This record gives sequence, C-alpha cells and structure tokens, in this order.
Amino acid sequence: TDIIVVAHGQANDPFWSVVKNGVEKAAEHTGANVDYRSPETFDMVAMSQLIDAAVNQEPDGLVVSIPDADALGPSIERAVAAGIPVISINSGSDVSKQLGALLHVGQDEFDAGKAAGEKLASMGGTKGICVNQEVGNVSLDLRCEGFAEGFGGSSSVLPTSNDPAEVESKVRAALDADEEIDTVMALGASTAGEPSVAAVKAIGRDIHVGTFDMSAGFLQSIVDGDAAFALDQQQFLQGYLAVNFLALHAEYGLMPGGNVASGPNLITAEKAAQVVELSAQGIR
Amino acid sequence: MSNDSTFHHGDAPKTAPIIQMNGIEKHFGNIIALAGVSFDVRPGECHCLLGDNGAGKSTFIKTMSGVHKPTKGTITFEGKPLSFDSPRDAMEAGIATVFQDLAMIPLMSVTRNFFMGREPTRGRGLLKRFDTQRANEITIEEMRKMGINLRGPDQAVGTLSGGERQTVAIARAVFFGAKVLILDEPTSALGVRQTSNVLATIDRVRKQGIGVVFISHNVRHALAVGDRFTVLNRGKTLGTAKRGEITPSELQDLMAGGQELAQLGGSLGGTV
Amino acid sequence: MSNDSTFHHGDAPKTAPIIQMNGIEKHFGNIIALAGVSFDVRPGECHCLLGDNGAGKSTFIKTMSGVHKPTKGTITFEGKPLSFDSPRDAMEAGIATVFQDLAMIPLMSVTRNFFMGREPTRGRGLLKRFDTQRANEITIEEMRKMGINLRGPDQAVGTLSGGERQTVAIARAVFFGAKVLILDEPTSALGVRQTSNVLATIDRVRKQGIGVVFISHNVRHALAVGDRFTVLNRGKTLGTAKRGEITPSELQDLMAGGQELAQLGGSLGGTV
Amino acid sequence: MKRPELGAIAGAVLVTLFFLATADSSMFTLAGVMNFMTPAAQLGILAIGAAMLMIGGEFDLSIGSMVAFAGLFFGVCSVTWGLPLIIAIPMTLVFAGMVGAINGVIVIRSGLPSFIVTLAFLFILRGLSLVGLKLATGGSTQLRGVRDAVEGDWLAPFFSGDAFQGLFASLASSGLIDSFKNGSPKVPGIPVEILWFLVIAALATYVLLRTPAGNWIFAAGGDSNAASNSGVPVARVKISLFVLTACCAALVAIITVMDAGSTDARRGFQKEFEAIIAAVIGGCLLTGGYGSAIGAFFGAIIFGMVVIGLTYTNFDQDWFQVFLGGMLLIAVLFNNAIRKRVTGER
Amino acid sequence: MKRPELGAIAGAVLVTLFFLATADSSMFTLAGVMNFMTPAAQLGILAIGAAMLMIGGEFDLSIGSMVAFAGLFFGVCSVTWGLPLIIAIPMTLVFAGMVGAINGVIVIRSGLPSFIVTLAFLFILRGLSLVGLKLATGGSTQLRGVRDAVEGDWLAPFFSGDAFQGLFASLASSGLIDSFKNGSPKVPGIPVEILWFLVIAALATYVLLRTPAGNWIFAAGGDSNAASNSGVPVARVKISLFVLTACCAALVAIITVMDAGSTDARRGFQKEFEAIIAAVIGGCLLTGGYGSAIGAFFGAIIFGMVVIGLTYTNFDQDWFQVFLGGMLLIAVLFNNAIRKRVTGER
Ligand SMILES: Nc1ncnc2c1ncn2[C@@H]1O[C@H](COP(=O)(O)OP(=O)(O)OP(=O)(O)O)[C@@H](O)[C@H]1O
Ligand SMILES: Nc1ncnc2c1ncn2[C@@H]1O[C@H](COP(=O)(O)OP(=O)(O)OP(=O)(O)O)[C@@H](O)[C@H]1O
Ligand SMILES: [Mg+2]
Ligand SMILES: [Mg+2]
Repeated sequence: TDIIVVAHGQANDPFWSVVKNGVEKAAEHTGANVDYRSPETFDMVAMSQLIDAAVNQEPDGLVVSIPDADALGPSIERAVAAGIPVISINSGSDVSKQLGALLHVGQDEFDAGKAAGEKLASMGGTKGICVNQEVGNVSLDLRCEGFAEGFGGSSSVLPTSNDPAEVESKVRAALDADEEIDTVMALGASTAGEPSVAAVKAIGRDIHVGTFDMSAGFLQSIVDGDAAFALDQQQFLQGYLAVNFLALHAEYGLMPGGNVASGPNLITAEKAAQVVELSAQGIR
Repeated sequence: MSNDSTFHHGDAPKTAPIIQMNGIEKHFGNIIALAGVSFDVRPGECHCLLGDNGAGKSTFIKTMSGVHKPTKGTITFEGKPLSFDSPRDAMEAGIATVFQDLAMIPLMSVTRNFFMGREPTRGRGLLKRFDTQRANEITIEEMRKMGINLRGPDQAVGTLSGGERQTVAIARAVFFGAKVLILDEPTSALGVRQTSNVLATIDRVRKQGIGVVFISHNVRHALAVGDRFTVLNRGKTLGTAKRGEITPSELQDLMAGGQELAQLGGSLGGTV
Repeated sequence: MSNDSTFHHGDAPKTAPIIQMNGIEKHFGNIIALAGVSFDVRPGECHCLLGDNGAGKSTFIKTMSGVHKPTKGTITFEGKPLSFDSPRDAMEAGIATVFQDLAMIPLMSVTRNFFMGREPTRGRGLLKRFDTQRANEITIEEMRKMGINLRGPDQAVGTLSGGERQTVAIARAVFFGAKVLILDEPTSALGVRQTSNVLATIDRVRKQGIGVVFISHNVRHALAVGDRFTVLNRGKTLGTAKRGEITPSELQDLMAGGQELAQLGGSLGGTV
Repeated sequence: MKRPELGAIAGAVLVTLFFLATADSSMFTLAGVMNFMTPAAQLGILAIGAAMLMIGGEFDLSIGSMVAFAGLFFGVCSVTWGLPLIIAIPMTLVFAGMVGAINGVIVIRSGLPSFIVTLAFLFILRGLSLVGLKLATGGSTQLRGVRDAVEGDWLAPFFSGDAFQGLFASLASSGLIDSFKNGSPKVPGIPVEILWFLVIAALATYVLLRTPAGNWIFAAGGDSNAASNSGVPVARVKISLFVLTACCAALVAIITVMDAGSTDARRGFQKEFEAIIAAVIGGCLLTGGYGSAIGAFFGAIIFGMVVIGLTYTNFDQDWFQVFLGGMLLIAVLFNNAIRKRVTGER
Repeated sequence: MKRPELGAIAGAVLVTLFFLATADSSMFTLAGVMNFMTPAAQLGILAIGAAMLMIGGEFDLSIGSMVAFAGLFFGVCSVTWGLPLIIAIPMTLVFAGMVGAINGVIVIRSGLPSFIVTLAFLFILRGLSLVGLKLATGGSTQLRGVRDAVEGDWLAPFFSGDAFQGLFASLASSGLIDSFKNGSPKVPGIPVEILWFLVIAALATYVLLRTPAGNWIFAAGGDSNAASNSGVPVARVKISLFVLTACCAALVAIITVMDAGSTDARRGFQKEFEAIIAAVIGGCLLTGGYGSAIGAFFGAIIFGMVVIGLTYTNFDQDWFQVFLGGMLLIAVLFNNAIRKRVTGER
C-alpha cells in the first residue's frame, strides 16, 4: 500500500520532525510505503500543488494538514473525488468533515492556545508576551490568539526569528523594557522556548515560561523549575495513527468512527522527567 | 610642415558659433579639473583642443556634451543660453560625441552599440519595432567606409580589437552628428589606414557645415585638419591660435606646457 | 626621416634571443586571431610589432605574457621550452607587460595599482606588512620621471585622466621589467612630453640589456626607437626588417596592409 | 555569447531525462505535467520580470513581499470593499506599480545598490501585509472569502481556474485523456497561469530582442554610464523595469489569491530568491546586460520540475534540500558547459 | 572614496540617537548594551567574513547553512565522539574550511557566479545538517548535551560564556555596576563573542589595509581580469576568502552551540542574508573591490541594534518589519549621503 503525507511543516522543523518520525514508525509497523512531503516554507499555494502531485500518483491513502481550508480545499476535494481516502491531521478539525476527510487526528491550535493561556492565568499571570518565531504562519498565529483569549490579561506578540541568540536578546529586551511582564508563552520549544528560559534566568525575575511542543532542553528546564510547562499535543500520534488507520483501511476497510484528539497534554514538572529521553529521540 | 595640406581651406569661417562655452569651471570634490575655460565652435570648422595629460580636455568636452554639469560658467547653444541635463539632451540638440572611453557596451553586438539610444524602427503603433536588418546594413557599411571589414554585425564589441572598437564609436558619432561633432582622441588606437580615414572623414564632415571639436596629442594630426587650436593647461586656456598663425614647434611647445622634452629633438623632426 | 636618430645604436645585437615564439596560433571559438606567428626578442634590442587594427598584435603579446594559452605553437624562454600558466608565471620569469587595456583597477589608489601583485613589505614573519610609505615614495618618483606630477599617491586610478592612467601602467612595467618589457600601444593616450619620456625610457631600458617589444601605430615612434620591425597582417607575419633596411614609407605601406590610404599624401609627409 | 538561453534548454532536457528515469510514471502524464507546470508558471511570471530587471542591471528583492502585499490589497478590494474585478485588478496593478516606481526612484536618485533598497522594501512590505491583514480581518493573519467574492465575475475566468474546460471535458468523455472514476477529466483544463506565463514570456522576448526599449535595457544593464553617455534614458528605463517587476508580482498575487480563495501574511515568502535563481539558471548575468526571457522561462520550468518532481520520486523528504541543491548545481554546471561549447570560449 | 566605513559610523550614531529618544532607558544600561551586542557580534563575525569575500568580488550564500552544518559537526565531535575541544574545534574549522574551498574551487573552475554555486550549497548543507542530526540523535532534529560534554575543558572559556567575570564581580560588589539583589552583577562579564568580534574586525582591517594579501583582495574584486594580468594570484585569493568565510561561520557555530548547549537543524537560518546586509550597510559594494571590515563591524552593530532595539520601544510589534525596513533604508541613505559629502562627489 502507498500512503502519502502532505503537511505544512518542514522536515527540519523540530515539531514536524516528530510527526515524520511517527509516520515512519507506522510505515515500519504496517509495511506500507509512506512518503512525507512538505513545502519549503509555510506556503499554502505550494502545499496545494503538492497535494495535487500526490493525487496524481493515486496512493491508497492521503494524510494532510489543513491550516487554510480555502487554499487547500479544492485540492483535497479533488483527492476525494479521485476516490482516495483522506485523513486530516494537526490543524483543520473544523473543516475536515466538510472537505470529505474520513476523520481528523490532532488538536485545534486555537483551543490549545486557550488551554495554555488559562493555565498561565491560573498561575497568577497578568501580563504576557507570546514569542512567535515565524510571524505570518497561520497555525502559529492561531496559537497566539488562543493564548490571548485564554489568558485574559494583557498580552502582546513578540516577533522573532529562528536564531536562538536573537530570541534570547529580544525576550530580554522585552522583559527589561516592561517590568510588569510576568508570563512568557513560547510557540516552539527549541526555537523560542529554550532561549526564553535563558533570558528569564539571566534577568533574575520570577516569570512563568510556558511553551507549545517539547524539546529535551526545555523539559529539563521544567524539571529544574526554570519553566512552568510544555503543551504537548503528542504529534507523534498524528503521524503514526493517521498512517496506521489508512493502512488498515486499505487492507481491511476499517476506520474509527470519529475524530481522535491527540492533545492537549500539559507536561509539568511531575511528568517532564519521564519524557526527556523520548523527546531527545524525536518521539515526543 | 608644409602649408599645402589637402585639408586646409583657408581661414576659419566667420559665421556665428554654434556652441559657445564661457568661463567653465568644474570641481570634483576638492579637485579642480577646470578653472575657467572659454571655447566656441563655428559651423564648418575643425577646432582642435590640445593640452598635456590631465589638462582637463576630456572633462571640458564632457561638460559640452551633457555628461557633467559645470560648477560655474555658461553655455550658449545657437545663441540661446542652455544647460544640458543629460547626454540625451545634448544629442537631441545635435551634438554627437566620441568619448575617450568610447561609451560602448562590451557584451552587446556592434549593431546594437552603434544604434544605442537612437534605434531605427519599422512599423508603427504597438508594432513599432527595432529594424534590425536595416541597422545591420548601415553598421557594416559605415564601418567599411572607415576601413574596417567586420566579421559580422552581431559580433560582441567586447571581442573587437582596441582599434576596431574605437572605429565603431567614431562611425556612430559621424553617422548621427548633426551640428557639432566632438572627438576625444579618436585616433589614439587606430592603425595608419584607419587614421587617415578618420582625418578624411573629419574633413568631409566639416565641409558639410558641421562644427568639429578634435582632441589629439598628435601635433601632425591636429595640424592636418585643424582650423583653430586652443591649448589647455592645468584647467585653464593658454590661448587660441588660427591655422597659419602658429608653427608646429610652437604648438608642440604649448602642448607640452612649456616644459622641456626629453632628448628627442633630432629623431622626430620636431613633432612627436 | 634622418638616420642620425639619438636612439639608434647600430645593428640589433647578435646575442641569443631571450624569448622565442614559433608558429603561434590562437583561436577564439571559430575566430582565428593568430594563424602562425613567429617572433623573438634579444637582450638590448627594441623589437617593434606593427600592424593594422585587428591584425592580432594584442592577442600575440598576450600569449607571450601568459594571459592566453596558444592553441598551437611553442615558446622558448632563455633556451628552454616553456609554457606560462598565468601572467604571474610570466612575470616571475621576468616579463613585464603594459596591456592595451592597462590592467588597472579604477577603484584602487595609484600606489596600490602600481604595486599590485608585487607589494614591497616591511618586517617579517607574521608582522610582514605592505610598506605603504616606501610604495608611495616610489610611485610618486617613478611617475615624476615620466613627466606626471601626481596630486597624491592615494588618488583612485579611476579619477585619473586617460594619459595619466597609461603612464602609471608604463611606469609600473618599467619599474618591474626584468628581462623583457612588452608595451602594447603605450603612447596612444599620451601627451607630447609624456610620449617623449616614454620613448627615452625605452631607450634607457634597452641599454641596460632588457629586450623591449613595442607595439605602435605611429610609424615615427616606431622608427625612433626600433631595432627590428615585424609586421602582422590578419594573424600572419608579413616579415621582419632590420633598422635601416626599410624606409618609413615602405613600413607605412606594410602596416596599412598594402591598401591605399585616403588622400593624405601631401599633408602628413608620408607618415601618419 | 549570443544565446543565453541555450544552456537552460539543455538543462531542462537533462532534468527531464533524470525524472523520466527516477520518478513515478504519473509525473509525465497530462495531469502530472500540469501539476509541475502550475508552480513553474507562477514562479516563471516573477522570474521573467526579475530577469528583465537583472538584464537592466538591477535587482528587486521585494517581489516576494510584493506578492503578499498586492494579494492583501487585492483581497481587500474584492472582499472588504466588494469591488468588481474590472476595477479591483487594475487598481492592484497600479498600486503595485507605484510601489515599484518608488523603489526605482530611490535607487536612481540615491545611487544606492538596488539590492539594499529593495531589501528594505522586502521588510517594509512584508510588515505592512501583516498589519494590513490584521486591520482588514480584525486580528487574523489570514483573509478568506475571495473565492466567493469573485464568483460569477465575468473577468474571473481570465485570472483563475482552468481554461478550455469544455474542450478537456469532451476529450475526457471521448477517452482521449484520463478521467476519474466519476467521469470528470483528471485534468479539467489548462491552469490560466500557464497561459499567462506563455504570453508574458513571448512578450518579454519580443520587447528585449525586437524593440528599441529592449536595446536600452541591455545597454542600461551592460554599463549604465556608457549607455547614458550614448543617449539612453537610463533612469527612465530602470524605473519602468521596477514597475514592470512589481506588476508581475501583483499578477501572480491576483492569480494565486483567486485560486486559493484566501491570502495570508506569508504568501510569496522567498519567491524573490527563487525568481533570481530561475533567471540565473536561465543564463542571466548577475552583473546585468546579459540574459534572456526565454532563458528565465526554462529556468522557472527547471526549478518547478525539480521542486515538484522530487515528490514523485522515492527520496526521503529529509534529503529533499540536498537533492534540490545538487540538481541546481548540476543543472547550472551543465547549462554553462553547453553554452560555452556552443558559443565558443568567452 | 577612500573611507567606505565613514557612512556606517554616521549611521550607527543616527540609530543610537533614535533609540536614545524612543527606547526604554534600560536599552543603554550596561546590561542592555551587552544584550544587543551579543547577537550583533555573532552576526558581525559572519559579516566581516562576508565583507572580505564581497570585497574580493564573490558572495557566499551558504554561510547560514554552514552555521548549522558546522554546529552539527562540532556537536558530534564533542558529544558523540567525546573529543576534547583542542581537537574538536580545529577539526570543525578545518572541515568547514574544506567545504568553503569546494565552493571556491567550483566557482573558479566553472566561471559560474558564486551566487548560484553557493546557493546550491545553501540547500545542500542545510539538508545535510538535518540528515546528520537525525543520524546522530536517532531521530531528533536537536542535538543536546554539548554543555555537559565541554564542561571543564580548559579551552571552553575562550569560546563560551562571559569573560572577565572576576572583574565584573568586584565591580559589582564595589557598586560600580548594577547588581541583583543577591549581590551578583547584572552583567556577569563580557560575552566572549564580543571579544572575538573585536579581534576579528581588527585583524581583518589589518589584513585589508596593511598587507599584500589585502591589496590582492581589493584587486581581485575590483577587476579580476586586470588583477590576474598584473600578477595577482586571483584564484588563490578567492579560494582563500571562501575558506575564511566558512571558518567565520564555523566559529559562530562553535560559539553559539557551546552557549546554547545544543544545536538544531535551523541554526543560522537566513544569516547569509543578514551578513550581506550588514556588509552593505557598512559600505561594501556588491560589485566587489570596495569596502572595509570596520564598515561591516558597524553595519552589524546597526543591524543588531535595530533588531533588538525595537523591542525596547513602545511600537506595536506587528510593525516590527516595517520599522526594520524603514530604519535600514534611512540608515543606508544617511550613510550614503555622509560618505558622498565627506569624500567628494564620486
Ligand atoms: N571624476 C573625477 N574625480 C576626480 N578627479 C577627476 C575626475 N575626472 C577627472 N579628474 C581629474 O581632472 C583632471 C583632468 O582630467 P581630464 O580627463 O579632463 O584630462 P585630459 O586633458 O582629458 O587628459 P588626457 O589627455 O590624459 O586624456 C585630471 O587630473 C584628473 O585626475
Ligand atoms: N576574446 C576574443 N574573442 C573573439 N575574438 C577576439 C577576442 N579577442 C580578440 N579577438 C579578435 O581577434 C582579432 C585580433 O585582435 P587583437 O586585439 O589582437 O588586434 P590588434 O592587432 O591588437 O588590433 P589593435 O591595433 O586595434 O589593438 C580581432 O579581429 C578581434 O575581433
Ligand atoms: Mg582625456
Ligand atoms: Mg591591440
């Protein structure tokens, strides 16, 4: 069986590399022939073309993430029209059914952001910044919006790049410039989260740092008490389950009856130590 | 030097000058290249601009052809005060120039260089297009007249020899020269045959009533075609002489800025 | 043309040639620039290379100075067969060249251009550094010898006049010329004073036992300093003549490729 | 010397052979070809603009951001203000052209390299797109609903969807082209961007080779000083080229926004880079004065074919960039060797 | 003409004045200065390499990817193979240098523009970093544990952390610099990258202005043909510059990996761009043959100050890119005007 995964995150994105690892594990377990593909940047036009390319190869199953239903809709509908079973992962739970996907495995970015915001507000946060390492990437923007809503207090976005030194300096600058900031929400663990922790440590104030996704380094900070939590959506499952479902579907026609929520899953100090090792291997 | 030159046709014409430059100064930052130069060209004359290296000849003719704006001084063109904003303005007024650096694009073909900025067109409206065929024919023909047989009109200028390149620039200027033709050391890289062609061309053009400004370091070339001689030295005019008023060796002394020449007297018969 | 030139010192020396080129061919794609040229230079002589525009003179001396690799033919340097891989090799063997395009970097200062590739140093080991002060002094002095007084040694070459620039290239080659000095139309942009300096320099250099290759379109310049004359035409040697074996007008006819000159006879006394 | 595009054509052949050997056979079916030609065409429209500007001796690094910015402007025109396409499209083009003209005027007036000036606009336009999107949508970075807004507009078929649908449907029903199980043709038509790409390539080639303006572009890029001394209105030529490039970007924005039905702040990200790559693969010199539109045409096809083609092969996505880089390198090396061979040593 | 860096210095003053007026006062405390100087120094080390290469007439777009690749190599050396720094660091530099040399040799041999060759390596090295990381970690894109691995190595203080810690501690205890409530100084020392930055800027300036090699670099970039005709070993000079640039990238990689304790596949993303920006702000000409290391030094500081400084201001951060672009434009325009003024018309 041939299964193609088209996702909006690049293979070198720490978050998506875990999805890809899940995909590969599933390929190994099911014996299916699986390809993971993604555009070079967050580019919806290019992604729709990749879906078209996948459909042309008439695979036995197609896994897609749907950060922009308008842009990707026609291509997904074309896949469905071609009789290819489609499962959506990660983003797009709201439109998945409507576009003809069999089911959705993942977590809604906005909801996850909201959950994180609520958690940080409950820890006493009143003024927060949302460290966004890729401004304009809609799924990251949604996380920030969700955070703002859940957090309730005042919050603003701090746009940065992927460069750890720059992120650290900028977070420091933001904290220096505004003494009232007591909460930092990072949108990626290794790119934004770890440097944020370093900045907070250097400045010596009592500030809660949370992050989306996980990295071994950040988890260690949670264990050490330098950071509050990581919001895990167990993206390994998104890759693994979607492929597994489609492989089973191709072989036996099986398919679960409803969407699978892979997250959110709050990793705090109690759980962090257990997952550090798995995270270092790209499984969590 | 004999006075019976084939090119000489008596005194310079007494008509009004086409272009008249008065007290031109040009500064580059704190370098003063021109410190007040006056000069004019009349129709049908060949006015030689002479002077040592670095005297300011090229800078001066660049102000005349719209490349530099003079720091000070006035330009009168056909009786009206004028200031050229760009070489294109000067060209449209009827001034064609061969620059010392030739103003050629090495990567482009001979034809495209020849017609650069003034392409002949065919058809009209939206269909108006570069008439390549006619352009090629003209180019080949004009170059042949100067004594150069091109391999093909689409050879890139960058692959021409130094003299061939210079000939393209001269042929172009002559072809488009309407009222004034300025030649900055046009014969410097030319062979004997091409040089004699250029000198003959200057003579022919002048007879058509065009004013020619001719810059040269070769006293013999200057004397062969010049009607008047203006000598520059360190950015200033040393004076203007009419043909016949000055002997070759006087002229040569002036051009050398009055300084002694290396022990050359005997061997070159007074003119380098 | 008198034969009592100050520069003439009898027949060319009979010593063995420093460099000998045999049957050199050079093709650019399907363009044949050289079709078998043989040539040699002996110590202490000035060998003039003459020919019409596009004859292949520059291409030929470029093969001699390591810029082009000949398509065919052999080069013998001081008796040993040799092939230069780069201009640097040729330079290290003792060949200094003034190229027609001068090989100057416009954005760099006169001094930096003068010493480009052969910078004088001071100190040693890790502290070995460009001796700017000495370089400046030498530059100013060598330029002064050629009749150019520089404003300052750190003026960018791009802001020099055409002749000043050419003088820098000549002064540089003379300063570094060890065994053979090649000059490709060195006087084309020079004023009378600078020209006479260059000719005098060629003579001085030759007397020191250096072999000089001199390319010029000026018959008078060639005759003033040349010991032998080789004429190229369309990539082939037309022949070599010793000084005294050939009259100026014969030479001029040869240089023009045997073709008729425009009606110039009278005015320029036979030599353009 | 004379034919900059020769190498690019040879490179395209090489790449095609490579994929014929390694890729899934569906890549060279009609559907597969349309599939890789669509991104190639979108890139190609940008690349032809970039190539003309490069021949004219300048760069425009802001075209990627311009795609986002013009897309936003167009989206606002049609969704927020509800303008019909006959007004929205010219407005977008004029607006983009004005920004291009500003770029050009700053470059000419200041004498700064266009690289740095347009780089500033890369940031400025990208930032304005973000701000504008948030304003237009009330906080989101994605503007949706364009498809509904332009639905039924008579101009829409020229800028979105597929052309010749009737033809393809009848071809499919007569079995001449593949169709899905439900009977609709696998390829519903030729995506309009491919037609635009062809038209623009032809026009650009005509202008460059057959008009005085083309001569001026080559001259301005070859040596702007010499060109200006010869009477070429260099400033005017260069500013026009900036306008043209910006308009190409706006056209791509219009087409992709209408196709996708939405726009976001990251549209066109790094497209300036890809456009320059395509132009250079196509034989344009970075120093200006040399190149061709046909070259850029094939350059874009090579690039599009490599990017999409690799997904038809069995390479692990992790290796994608390594292969992309390697194929780029091989394509240009090959291209260069061919050109030298055919045109003689430089 | 003679002093390319003049404008950059003026630009730096202008930017400083701007932030003095608009930014929170904490930006210009000792801690604030160190804070923006750290990324500026990391960028600056790259920018000086890029500037020297640009003066020599070439580009290297692969330095950003090289940071990731060299970081991976260094990480594997010290973590996976457990080599001491005295071996790991030279190995990394040699390895990076070799990749730089490959870049250079391909550029020289093929005669292709370095832009396109190094662009291919941008992709190749970035891709190899990902593949290598996954191999080294068994599936993750992040390699950790570098800090533990180099702990206690006598060479470590030269490449990570802060220098002069003793001095700063005593300054703090005597109240000369700010300290936290617990008595430790707010600024524990000068981050080593700043010192490296200063040393490299000084060395590069010395080489460019005071050695024969410097003359060769200017000549090779000004006109490689004329330079080679004058006896400059152009190929050797250019290849050496590629090696040097790659080594600068490797140095930055070593410093940042040791500082962060980890490396990942996205390190150095788009740093090649920023390095070129800094060099151009610093007065380097894109066409080669003109520029200075001091200029690149100030260019990097300007860029670092703008990027970090805007965070200290009250502007809505959505406008970040707009301000970044605008300030870049103003800085270079100002810089250009000053240079023209001081050195006379060009
Ligand atoms: N752009 C410039 N910037 C600075 N100085 C300049 C510039 N252009 C010319 N100069 C200086 O002005 C002086 C006159 O130069 P110009 O080129 O006019 O001399 P010229 O008479 O044409 O000499 P030649 O016979 O050698 O061509 C020279 O000393 C030169 O150094
Ligand atoms: N790189 C090249 N590619 C193609 N053709 C070339 C190249 N270089 C020179 N040629 C051709 O070779 C011929 C000889 O050129 P060369 O420069 O040697 O002439 P020359 O004798 O020096 O002439 P001049 O006196 O005008 O300088 C010319 O016709 C020229 O077009
Ligand atoms: Mg001059
Ligand atoms: Mg020549």
